[in-house]
Amino acid sequence: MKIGVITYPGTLDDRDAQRAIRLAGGTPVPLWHADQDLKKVDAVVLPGGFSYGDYLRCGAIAAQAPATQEVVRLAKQGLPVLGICNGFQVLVESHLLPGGLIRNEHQHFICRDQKLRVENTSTAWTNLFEQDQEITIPLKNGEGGYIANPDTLKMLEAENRVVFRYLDVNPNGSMNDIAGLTNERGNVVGLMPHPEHAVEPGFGPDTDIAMRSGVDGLKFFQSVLKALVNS
Amino acid sequence: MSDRRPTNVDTVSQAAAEPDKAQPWKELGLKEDEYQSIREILGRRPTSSELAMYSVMWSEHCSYKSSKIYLRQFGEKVTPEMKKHLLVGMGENAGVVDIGEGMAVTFKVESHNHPSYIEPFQGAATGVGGIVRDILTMGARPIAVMDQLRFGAPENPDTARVVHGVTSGISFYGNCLGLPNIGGETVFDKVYQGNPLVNALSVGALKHEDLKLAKASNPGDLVILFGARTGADGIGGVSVLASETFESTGPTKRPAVQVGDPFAEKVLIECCLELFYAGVVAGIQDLGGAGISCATSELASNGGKGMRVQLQNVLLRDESLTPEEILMSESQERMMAIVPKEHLASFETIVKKWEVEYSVLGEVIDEDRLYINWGEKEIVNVPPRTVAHDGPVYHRPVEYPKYQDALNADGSKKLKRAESKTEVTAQLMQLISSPNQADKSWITAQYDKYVMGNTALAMPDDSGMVRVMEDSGLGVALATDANGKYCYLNPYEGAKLALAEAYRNVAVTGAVPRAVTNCLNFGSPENPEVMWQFKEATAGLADGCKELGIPVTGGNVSFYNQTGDVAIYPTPVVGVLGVIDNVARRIPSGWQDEGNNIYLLGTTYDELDGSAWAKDIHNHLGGQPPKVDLAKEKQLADLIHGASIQGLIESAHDISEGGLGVALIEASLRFNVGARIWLSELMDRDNLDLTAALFSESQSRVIVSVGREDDVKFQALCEARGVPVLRIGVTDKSGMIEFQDLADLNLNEVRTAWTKTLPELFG
Amino acid sequence: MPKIIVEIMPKQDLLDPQGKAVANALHRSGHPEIVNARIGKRIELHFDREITAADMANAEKLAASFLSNDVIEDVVKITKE
Amino acid sequence: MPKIIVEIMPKQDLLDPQGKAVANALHRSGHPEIVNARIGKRIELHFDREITAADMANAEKLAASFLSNDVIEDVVKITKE
Ligand SMILES: Nc1ncnc2c1ncn2[C@@H]1O[C@H](COP(=O)(O)OP(=O)(O)O)[C@@H](O)[C@H]1O
Ligand SMILES: [Mg+2]
Repeated sequence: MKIGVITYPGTLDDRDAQRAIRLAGGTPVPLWHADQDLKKVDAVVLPGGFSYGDYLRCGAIAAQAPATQEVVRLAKQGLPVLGICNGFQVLVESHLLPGGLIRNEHQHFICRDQKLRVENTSTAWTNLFEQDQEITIPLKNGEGGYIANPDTLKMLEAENRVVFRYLDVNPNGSMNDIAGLTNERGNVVGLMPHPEHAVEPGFGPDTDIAMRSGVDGLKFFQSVLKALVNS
Repeated sequence: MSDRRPTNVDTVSQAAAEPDKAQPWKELGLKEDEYQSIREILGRRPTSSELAMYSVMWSEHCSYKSSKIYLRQFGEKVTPEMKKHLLVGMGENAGVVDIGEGMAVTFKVESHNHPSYIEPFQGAATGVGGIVRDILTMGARPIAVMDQLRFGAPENPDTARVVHGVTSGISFYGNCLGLPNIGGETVFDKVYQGNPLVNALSVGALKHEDLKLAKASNPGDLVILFGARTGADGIGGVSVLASETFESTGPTKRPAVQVGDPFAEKVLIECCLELFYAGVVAGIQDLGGAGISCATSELASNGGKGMRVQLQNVLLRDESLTPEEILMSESQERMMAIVPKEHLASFETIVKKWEVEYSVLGEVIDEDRLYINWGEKEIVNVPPRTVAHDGPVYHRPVEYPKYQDALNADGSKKLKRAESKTEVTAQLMQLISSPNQADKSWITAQYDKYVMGNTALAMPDDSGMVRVMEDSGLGVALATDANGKYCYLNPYEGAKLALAEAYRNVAVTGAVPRAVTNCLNFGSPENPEVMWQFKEATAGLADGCKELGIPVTGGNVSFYNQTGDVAIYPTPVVGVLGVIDNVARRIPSGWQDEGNNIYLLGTTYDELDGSAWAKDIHNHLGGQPPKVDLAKEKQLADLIHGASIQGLIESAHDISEGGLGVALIEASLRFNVGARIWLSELMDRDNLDLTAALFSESQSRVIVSVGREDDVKFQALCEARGVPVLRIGVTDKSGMIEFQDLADLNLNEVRTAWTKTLPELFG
Repeated sequence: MPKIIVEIMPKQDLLDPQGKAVANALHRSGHPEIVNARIGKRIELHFDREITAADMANAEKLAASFLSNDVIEDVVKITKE
Repeated sequence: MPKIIVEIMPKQDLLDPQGKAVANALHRSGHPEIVNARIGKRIELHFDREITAADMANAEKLAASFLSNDVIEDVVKITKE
């Protein structure tokens, strides 16, 4: 299965996302923001970073890129898309997901191992998790506070579209402790924390068993592979 | 575009025609004899552009004129054995060290102290940007950064301004570049109040064959400036020239600060690496201090050739810049490449892909001359070497400080020691929560340590460690240290102590120390007592490196860190790089499991002068720093490496500020594993009282935890290698750290005290 | 140089963490009279010629589509100078 | 609610990375007529009473000291609304 990873100018975690896809058993395909051609990939990851320096608004300039426009078109037809951190911001700026992401409440960039609860396991990217499973993956952002108007929030909760919620600590002031969302169809998922940084023993978050051994992020990429095989 | 270009420029022919025209050499920081030697070199007065170039290139910052005679010993006090792994030594942008498997790493630390006091956010941010470009220039992909910070007294209101600005500036720039921050130092002391230190380190990795040098050696090759446009950043100083040659309508006051654009730098890194791999650049130089003046003259001088440059080809942000300003502008995120003509088309394709702007400024010529034109007019005509490398060399007066003997005589013996158990416990808690020993997460949580996916160790472990080769696990470890108090008491020993601590911090992770870098932060070189400190410290460092058998590969000097007559403590930051064959073998700094034995390696002496205990409990600094014995350091490092290869140790943590007491608490806090500790045998063996046992800062000591099954083997190994070893405790899951017959500390309470200090101060 | 100035503020009913931080700092430093602070953007678009009515219309479109995000922000003013 | 509006821009001579990125994006999307863009701040200070001359004087002081950083920014306008 071919999973594309888009690189924008200023993208940082593209190689990490490719590594994660490889470790999960997929074939990563690098995609360039200026190319509309998505090389017939079966799914797309919009990775983390600071596309265009996060200037103006995070993700706003990247949302205009030809590759993003094509992702938007294909996502509406069901292409699985995962937006991580800056990628989530691009999805929000492209209106594939509702709401917005603003400066962290405490005004600082924050990097920490973050506990989450997986609340929706029917998306393309979460089908291997158990309902309400608690996982720990790294979080690192300066503008990760999720906001939406009351109606949108109500709709998201009612339709079970909050996929991940922060546990123990709300690291950025997100409304309803929201860490990640999906679209109506469940093929597009965006979240602030970084599953691609928890895929390889020795380089992930600390766990009770051993230091830096957390690999909870691997299931995201294995999930989409399973979803693709089944579809 | 409307042409606002200045036309009234000083030319070479004018300089010949009006030899006696008065020039503001003094305002530009030149000495009379320096100005005269410029006139001698040129056989006429310099043009104002030449004057701008010489003045900035001959400044202390660029020419190392006060430090040069001392820095030489880093190249001289070396054995052939030490140079074995050195691909590029001192003198280049950064040293390059072979790490095996055809790979090399390059690393360097640099200061951005003064700018970070004026504008902490931009000052620190551009400091990170500058050091990363140095690493990139060697042909390497930057793979990590670190930051060494010294701030004023925590309670002084101005400290918060600097702390906030500096940490968010580093966080902003480093995170946006996508480089993991893997460690650093944070120290508070009132001597740094008006002179905070902001040093930044970067490390990069490259294949041997990708090594690049800052050299223009082929006549006919093109000189290309690319990256950000040139603007009026950081040229406050040349305003005197601008106002001279520029009619009163022109810009009067130019900003002295530079603004960083990490996004532009990230793009520049990817663009440069693509250019390198495509093999289209013959030489490359980053633009840092002294901008185009430095890049053109150094590239030409290093290649033993010359250059012809059209300065009007420089892409500008502001068309009104004068040629002098363009030559000196310190606009960030720019590089200069030497490109063979036949590669121009490939060069253009790559930079266009990355949307990086560029312009061809001129070409390399087979002549020992740097010619710079402004349109038709020749404004610079100089031998490049005289600008870049033949700057003045000072033999500044050196004087043993008047205060030194009294300072050394004022030891800590007279300080009241803790007598009761409650007093000892209170002191332990006070030390662990004092800003210098307290948890630094308030700062380090602002840094991305995960990006790139290769970080094997980072804060709060003793070294940062990154994997270089994904298949084999080959990696490097890095630690930096400098104890300003020790150096103030004894700069020669202090520099060795900094080296010893950095070396030990690398060794405890299981890596083998291989090379050294430094950033020497001192007061004014015009003060003979400061020069004495400098002379002592450089000698100590050079001697220490020779004893340890690892070479200095590069470094940086920052003078004038003083307010009025009061200099900072001499602060030679020493960085040690180690190599580890597989990062999977790395050793963390804290207990990982219950039921392991805790051993203290090394001997403890009653050494409390200059300690955290003396400062934090008694506000005292005097006496002599702890003794350093580098042969013992080496023995200890070898032992840990041997034990690590055999998989005998679960954790290792070096003992430094705060002594054994603080080290034990840190090791417990790391993974929240408790311990039961007994000190009586140690006190008997080394003849110590409680205070010395807990708080002495004797060197060459490490605490390790060892699984029961490896106990016998481990002890035998220590004995075979002659390293003193003593079992002082066991780890447990009690949630307590219990000092037998002394104190029962609840780990949660200790953690609260340890973590709340910085947030309470700087929130 | 002629310019169009676009002013953008975070939506009234949404959280503005930067504004809140500034308001708190003002209160701490003895300015209780400032009950609240909000921080938005001032974007200048520079032209090297006269600004026409068409330019203004264009700027309005840009302000609403690209320069601001209407989910979280309001364009409060567009002027020329 | 009565408010004082403080407008702050990055200094003329200094790099404005945000503005540069926006100008580039505008050029890519077919707006060559906008030769440059610069991005600054619009800060609103809210009052729950009439704004006095003293308040304006105060705001001026705050704008110059706390709200802006005069090493890299200029206060370009202070108005009340
Ligand atoms: N400014 C900083 N940036 C990054 N890491 C830091 C900084 N200050 C301290 N650290 C990290 O915090 C940990 C504790 O620091 P410190 O107590 O100074 O270590 P040590 O005593 O071993 O030199 C180390 O891992 C160090 O790298
Ligand atoms: Mg240490």
